[in-house]
Amino acid sequence: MARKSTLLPEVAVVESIRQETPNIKTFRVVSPGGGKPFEHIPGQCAMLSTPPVGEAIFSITSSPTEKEHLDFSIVQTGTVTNYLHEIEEGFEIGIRGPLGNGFPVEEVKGKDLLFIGGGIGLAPLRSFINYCFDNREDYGKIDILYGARTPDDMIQKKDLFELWPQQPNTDVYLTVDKECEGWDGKVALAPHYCEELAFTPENKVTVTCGPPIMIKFVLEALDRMGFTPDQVITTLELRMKCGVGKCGRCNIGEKYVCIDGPVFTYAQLLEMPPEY
Amino acid sequence: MSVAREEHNFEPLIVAFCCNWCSYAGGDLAGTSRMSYPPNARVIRVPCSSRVSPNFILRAFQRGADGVLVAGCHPGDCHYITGNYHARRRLSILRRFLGFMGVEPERFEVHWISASEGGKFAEVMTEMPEKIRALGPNRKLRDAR
Amino acid sequence: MKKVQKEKLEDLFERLAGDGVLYLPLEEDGVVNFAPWKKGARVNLEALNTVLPPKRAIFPQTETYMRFETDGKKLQIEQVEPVEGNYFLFGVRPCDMAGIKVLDKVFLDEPEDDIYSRRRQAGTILSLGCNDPHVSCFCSAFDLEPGFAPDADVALWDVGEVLLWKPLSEKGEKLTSSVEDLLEDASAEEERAAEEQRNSAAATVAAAAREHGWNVEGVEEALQDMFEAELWDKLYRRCLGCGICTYICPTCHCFDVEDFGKWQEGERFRCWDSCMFEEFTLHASGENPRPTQKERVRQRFMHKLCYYPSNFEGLYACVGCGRCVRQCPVSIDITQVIKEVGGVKSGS
Amino acid sequence: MKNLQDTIREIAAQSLARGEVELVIGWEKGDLWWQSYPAFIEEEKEADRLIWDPLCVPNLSRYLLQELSEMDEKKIALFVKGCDALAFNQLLQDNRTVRERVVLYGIPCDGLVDPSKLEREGLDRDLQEVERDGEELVLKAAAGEEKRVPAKDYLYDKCLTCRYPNPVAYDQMLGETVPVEPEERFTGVRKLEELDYEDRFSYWAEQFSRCIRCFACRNVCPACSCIKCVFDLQEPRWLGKATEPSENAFYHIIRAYHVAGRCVDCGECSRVCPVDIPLQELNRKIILDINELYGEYDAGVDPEQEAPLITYKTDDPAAFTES
Repeated sequence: MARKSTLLPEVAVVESIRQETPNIKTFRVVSPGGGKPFEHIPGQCAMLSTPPVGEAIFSITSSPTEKEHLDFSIVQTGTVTNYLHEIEEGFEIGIRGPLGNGFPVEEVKGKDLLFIGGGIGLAPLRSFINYCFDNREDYGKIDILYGARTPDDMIQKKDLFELWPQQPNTDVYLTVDKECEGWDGKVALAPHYCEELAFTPENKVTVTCGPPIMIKFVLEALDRMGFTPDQVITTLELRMKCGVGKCGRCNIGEKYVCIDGPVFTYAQLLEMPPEY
Repeated sequence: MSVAREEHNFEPLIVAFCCNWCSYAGGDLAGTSRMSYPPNARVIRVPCSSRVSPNFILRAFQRGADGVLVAGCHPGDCHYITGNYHARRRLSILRRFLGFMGVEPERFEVHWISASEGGKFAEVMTEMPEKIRALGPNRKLRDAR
Repeated sequence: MKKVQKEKLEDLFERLAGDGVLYLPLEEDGVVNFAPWKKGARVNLEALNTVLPPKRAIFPQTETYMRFETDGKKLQIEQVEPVEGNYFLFGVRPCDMAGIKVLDKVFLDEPEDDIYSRRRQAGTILSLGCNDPHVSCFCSAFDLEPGFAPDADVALWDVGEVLLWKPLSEKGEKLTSSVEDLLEDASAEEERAAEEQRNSAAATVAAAAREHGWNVEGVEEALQDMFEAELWDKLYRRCLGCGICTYICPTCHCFDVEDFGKWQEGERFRCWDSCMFEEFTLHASGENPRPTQKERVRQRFMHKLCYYPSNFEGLYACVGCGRCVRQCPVSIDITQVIKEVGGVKSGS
Repeated sequence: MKNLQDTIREIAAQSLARGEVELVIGWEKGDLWWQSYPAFIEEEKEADRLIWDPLCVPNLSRYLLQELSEMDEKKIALFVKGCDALAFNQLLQDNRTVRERVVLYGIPCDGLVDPSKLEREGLDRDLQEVERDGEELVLKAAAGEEKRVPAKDYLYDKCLTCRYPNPVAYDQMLGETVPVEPEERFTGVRKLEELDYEDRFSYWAEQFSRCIRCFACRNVCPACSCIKCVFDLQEPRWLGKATEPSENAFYHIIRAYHVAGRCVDCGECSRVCPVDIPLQELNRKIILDINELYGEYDAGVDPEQEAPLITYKTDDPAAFTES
């Protein structure tokens, strides 16, 4: 038997599907014989294949400490995601991974962590957040700031409202962009709320992911609050095909998001051309 | 839709784009009048003969059609007043163009069939497969994958 | 050194073709391209550069690597084996050989691209030195020699009635001994003739490089600070956004992956893609990090002359074959970019 | 010829200086002899970059698509040869440009030089400059040597059949009109029509097999002005990316058909094709049929005239029974 090509996916089964928001579903994926298709570190991605409509890259939203499966929270937006949103539980898809570098979970041990997520941007952060909770003694204070357009657009509500607030030495701040019925919590854009909460940069690392416009203002806010660029970590998303640094489309300058990223510090991004 | 259909018991596959207002109704009439015609055509209902883009026709050939038929209202009777007048020009040019590319004109036909012409519908559906049977299976624009 | 009489080439081709696929420059409707040799094919070893580089024998424009079948919820995936067995690339120009080395770095670097690497290993490359470079040739700018490709398996030189033949690698030695009966020993005079041609070809290109100011020294470093340079504003404006420059380039290697499906079965293939196209970086969301032709033109030159060398020890992803210089419908000329960037550097 | 080049520079400098236009699009020269390419001049002092020589082949009108939309209310001056003027009118007819915002300077064109014809005979050796002098080309070599050859032998095929060498649209004409003596343009089409269906198909299959789908023929075409092209759509995915015979045929048939009745026969598609597919013959076949069936029509000559495939007559003939 010939060696397996790096482009060839394995078959996996969509074990369960959960509707998170009107256009986001979370897919739980396992190997056909049960168990995880592969091990990963938080922040890494995988290519999901839905023949005959192709392949696309998604970040893994479950923590590596979940031993039995991989979870993906996916917005319906293109041909592959349309297909995924139409299938039922038990459908087989292709999976290829893990891809990318992942979050520096070892390097930030002992630090306080501030997670700032917006919308679907919580998906990669969640993998890291849950990893921290499962290794709680390795990390200091954990603050989670999450914003969505409306309460209906919030994903992983059980984590946000029940599980995470119960964790020791942890604060969860939730906000929505605009006033709306049934929401008596905070109404503010995430970057504004962040500044209002006046987090201090001492011994802290910030991990942020969300729509580009949110990230832009979060970075500005953090700068004003005294965070240095190497204290800020983000994760990028570009159009990708191979995921292994060959196909040539996800480069930002000399860096390839699929292998050198998707996780970069803000300090690294400042060194790169602004083409993302 | 196997590409390798045997030539000797070749049954032509025809994709027929039928205008909803005339030809499709003509087909219905042929059916309710219990006229019989061979089952070679797969009918696709379209709002008007002018709705049939060359993309549709080529796609049909790519995916295994041996012939493509467009059937619409008689000129002057278009439900949208002028649709088939436009189709007449466009499809005439396309038919000649396909011929220029080497596709036998018999493989692409256009007929005007009104809602009352069940007989004509059955006739076209009988004659076209025969002409194509004589030509044999089409491989010319077919996707061989 | 060995030689083969030109009148015996037909026999040699027949022998090679019996032992694998023999790709060599064939002329069809006036267009010369590498294609599999058949008896009676019109071989053209005079043409300097084929329209498409020989890379397509190793990295074909379209290549199926997977088949799938679906049945209800079930999915079956199967690898399509990439190697068709032995092949020979005959008459590869030194610039194109260097282009293959540029591809090697990308595809053989970890994680190795299995499809490419197996194809690459299955081939034996016979390069043909250039005697009479074109005015658009600028290989010498990249320290390449028009008359000699050190990375080939066999080097050939056309010296009139004969092709001189020199094995350069183990594969080349093996091939040489398998066609020993068609080869003769070259005379000292013929070797001298080849040497002279090599030198004169090198001198021609070097002189052109001097005249036009094609000096790539420091271009990589200079470009690192030129992401926002005015140069790109000027250059992109006439760009038509077609893919000629990238598809005819011996070093371009970007690809796309697509499915082709019929009913319950289909295949997945990869195929060349071009950074000149809007869709290249277009996200499903509609967002595009390279929204206009300016960013795309910049990407092409930056990749070849800055990003690639940064990732691969200073090796430029341009080999000076001149194809894009000749074929661009609106004369967007990489040598002008090199000149201008070099000029910017020395001026600053 | 020099005179015309001087006039071009003068006019460009003047209209920029007077503020009549903000941008002038003409041609400029590269390092190598055949490189005459589009130039975008925005300052008076840059006007001397403009040139005119028998290699100024790129059609400039198409650039209005990008330049007009980006520049808002600004005005643009454009130098137009015969084919460029037809292209301009076609853009106008397709509502893709605005007449009031464009100043056209007409250049009567006596044909442009096909570099590959010179190369084929080795006339490109040490060549530095090509000039037109009446019926001759003056080939100037590096060492100051000059060679004179009959111009007609080295012009683009498309120029030999050109029926509108004098611009049909202009605000000011530069230079004397040239005589119109086109060779028959449908010879190629008629020759192919002599083949039977099998041979026609093999002919085109062979031509299309070389296609690398670079889209140059589409991107250079003044009639291909859609904002989002059908070939680029992800959904529905009409054209797959594989260079399969059937996908290539689909591409070329649809490309030619989409410009039916709008193709100005400028031949740029054939010129830019890197693998020399005779694309212009496809368009000409359609032109020939339109002329035969629905009356003589030359796209781009009169932007007010209705294009043949967006109109009809109630008694139009059809081609549905021909075989």
